[in-house]
Amino acid sequence: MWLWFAKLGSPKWFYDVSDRWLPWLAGAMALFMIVGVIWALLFLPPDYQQGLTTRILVIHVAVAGTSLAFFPLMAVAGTITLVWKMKLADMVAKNAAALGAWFSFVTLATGSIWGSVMWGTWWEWTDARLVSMLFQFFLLLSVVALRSAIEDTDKAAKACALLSIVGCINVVIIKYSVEWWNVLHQPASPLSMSSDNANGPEFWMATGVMIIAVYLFFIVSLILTTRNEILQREKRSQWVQDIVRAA
Amino acid sequence: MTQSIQFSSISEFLDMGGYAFNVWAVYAVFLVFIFVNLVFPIVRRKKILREIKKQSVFEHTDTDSTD
Amino acid sequence: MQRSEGQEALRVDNLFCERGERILFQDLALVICQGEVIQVKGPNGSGKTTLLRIVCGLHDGYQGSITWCGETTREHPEDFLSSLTYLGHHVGVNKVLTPLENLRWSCGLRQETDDKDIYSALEDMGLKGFEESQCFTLSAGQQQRVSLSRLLLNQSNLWVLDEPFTTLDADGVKLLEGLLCKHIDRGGAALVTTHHNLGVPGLKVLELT
Amino acid sequence: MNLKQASIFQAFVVTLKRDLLIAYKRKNDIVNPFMFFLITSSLFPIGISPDPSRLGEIAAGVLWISALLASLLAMDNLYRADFEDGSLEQLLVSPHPLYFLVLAKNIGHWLVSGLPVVLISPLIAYMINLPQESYSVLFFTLLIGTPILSLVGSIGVALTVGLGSRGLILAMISLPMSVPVLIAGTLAIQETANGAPLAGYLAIMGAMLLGSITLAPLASALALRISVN
Repeated sequence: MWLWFAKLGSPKWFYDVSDRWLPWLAGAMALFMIVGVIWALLFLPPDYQQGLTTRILVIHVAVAGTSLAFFPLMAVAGTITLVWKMKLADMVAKNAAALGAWFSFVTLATGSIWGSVMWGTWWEWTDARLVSMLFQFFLLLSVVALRSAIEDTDKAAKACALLSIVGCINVVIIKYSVEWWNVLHQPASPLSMSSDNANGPEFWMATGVMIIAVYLFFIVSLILTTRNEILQREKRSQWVQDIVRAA
Repeated sequence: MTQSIQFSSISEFLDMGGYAFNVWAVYAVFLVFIFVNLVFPIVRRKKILREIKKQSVFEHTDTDSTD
Repeated sequence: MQRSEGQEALRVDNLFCERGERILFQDLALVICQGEVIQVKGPNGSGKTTLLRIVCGLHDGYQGSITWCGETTREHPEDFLSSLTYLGHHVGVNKVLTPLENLRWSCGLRQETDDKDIYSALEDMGLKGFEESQCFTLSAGQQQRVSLSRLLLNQSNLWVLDEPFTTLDADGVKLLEGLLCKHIDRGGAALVTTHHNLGVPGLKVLELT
Repeated sequence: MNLKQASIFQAFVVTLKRDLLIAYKRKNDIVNPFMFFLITSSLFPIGISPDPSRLGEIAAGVLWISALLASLLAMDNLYRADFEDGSLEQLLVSPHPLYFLVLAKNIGHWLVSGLPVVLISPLIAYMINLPQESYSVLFFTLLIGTPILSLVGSIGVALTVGLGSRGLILAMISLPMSVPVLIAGTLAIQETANGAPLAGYLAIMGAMLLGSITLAPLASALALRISVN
């Protein structure tokens, strides 16, 4: 019987390891975040075309870049859930879906705030990246919705794992087809976000720091929620009881 | 490459070259986003620990009474 | 559980299954030999249906091994499934189709099925005259009989029956018991859940708690 | 009785026949999506404008979105009755690879709910003033596109078949997934009207169809196993 638990990609191991790593990760995150934000807000020189709105792009690009990681992550976790029936993978995937929806939403929000300056409109269908991000947002929400609709944890895990794999393939196809659609509809906007490369090296260095900060934030947040999930699902086990008693 | 503060006064900094609303809105959204996704899990953890504690106390009193 | 003279057909070892946070089975072992009927008994929620579904491969949230004629059913399901007839809680009879059309499909999935055989099977099950009426006009017991006709048509080695007696009348019960007797005479094996006292020779009982 | 095992092909045919027979007996399965398509697309002129030139501009999109919604509406019937009466279990314990049986069900479903929509589409196209030269493009893209919608939608239906409140979740899963088909279909109509050759678009949609025939039933089969668990 203990073999059965040991086979499940031991949540206890993850809990212990994350316990040791969490302070370091959180510290690094705070450091990069503060450096990145101060650099972006105070030191970044104005762009010749976009003025000080590059300060928006630093955040937007960092969040958008990270939000592309979610479906691949969930697809890998889903494959592990379906093939090796590892419970830990599903605990990560469950929280990744909700966090991914947050990331997509913030990407859309910051993108449209930036657009309100550069395009003079809050929403622009001719920007392929925003449109495919919108559909990624919908698909992530559908994974969250499916999870909450199925009561049985095991069944929900498998169903969401499959949907994540299908969704991941779909997001890629949607991305390419939206770009294709976009090219043929002749973008009217003078400035798409793909002209980012017009930005100078300072911009990319500040953005690089911010991307690392946001990735660290993503990892820390995911670890925190996964640890909660572990506590809840393993509450009968002795080691969780010990933690509870010590707390 | 020289790095220097791009603003000479606080009010200029707050104004963000005329894009005050947009720039500060993005940073506000970002801040809320980070805050929610870090603080909520920590608060939830406390709640979960409390709940598990309550449950296990119940179970222990159960077994005590049957002993 | 004792081994009987018959050759071992289905073997379940070390079965472990949990539902929610409750452990349903632990170290459950079960051997069914040719020419043997095993009745699974137990209170509601003891996992009778789950056990049957696990055996048939409809439920895969378990640990342990299930072998059919020496091959594990997880890795080699084809042989096992072609010698299995499973009749679940739900009869698997479409309401708008007639018994004839239903059986043409569910038996046609497994073997080439002749209409003549279906007619005679339905007659044996006491459904003569109902072959061509839509199933929603039939009573629950009659639908159950349509479902049971598959046992006659499929000629499977292993029958897995989940509460087959619930909707049957006294006649139907006798009929099914007769079928089970004939089945074990031919060397077939069966796994049945029911609260009814089965009148079958050499019956073995597995109690779940 | 001497029994001969059914081949995969025979099992496929028996399943297809059964589903067509059920649809024929229930009539609703055929009529409903068809009527839905008719009604939805005739609401657009009322909601937007009766002006023929404005209608002509949006006709391709209107037809495609109506077809897409009709297909979504029809999807719910695909596995639900079988799930409720236990036929799905019989399907799962059959000795054949589930892929082919699911494919048979999907084809049957498309023949019943997708094909009528494709066949009636030229009539609606006339009513909402689709440019004359686009008729054949519309017809062929719908003919290739609606089976993709059925195949991909089937995954979502299979995942949600046992759920109480599945309507909205099904829409949330299937609609974003139909975006690529929608793009290909409407682009084909618009671009061929501007003089682009049709062959390229048909090739792309054909590739999508082949891709979904090979992959989607696999996912649906797995989803059904999960739902029945």
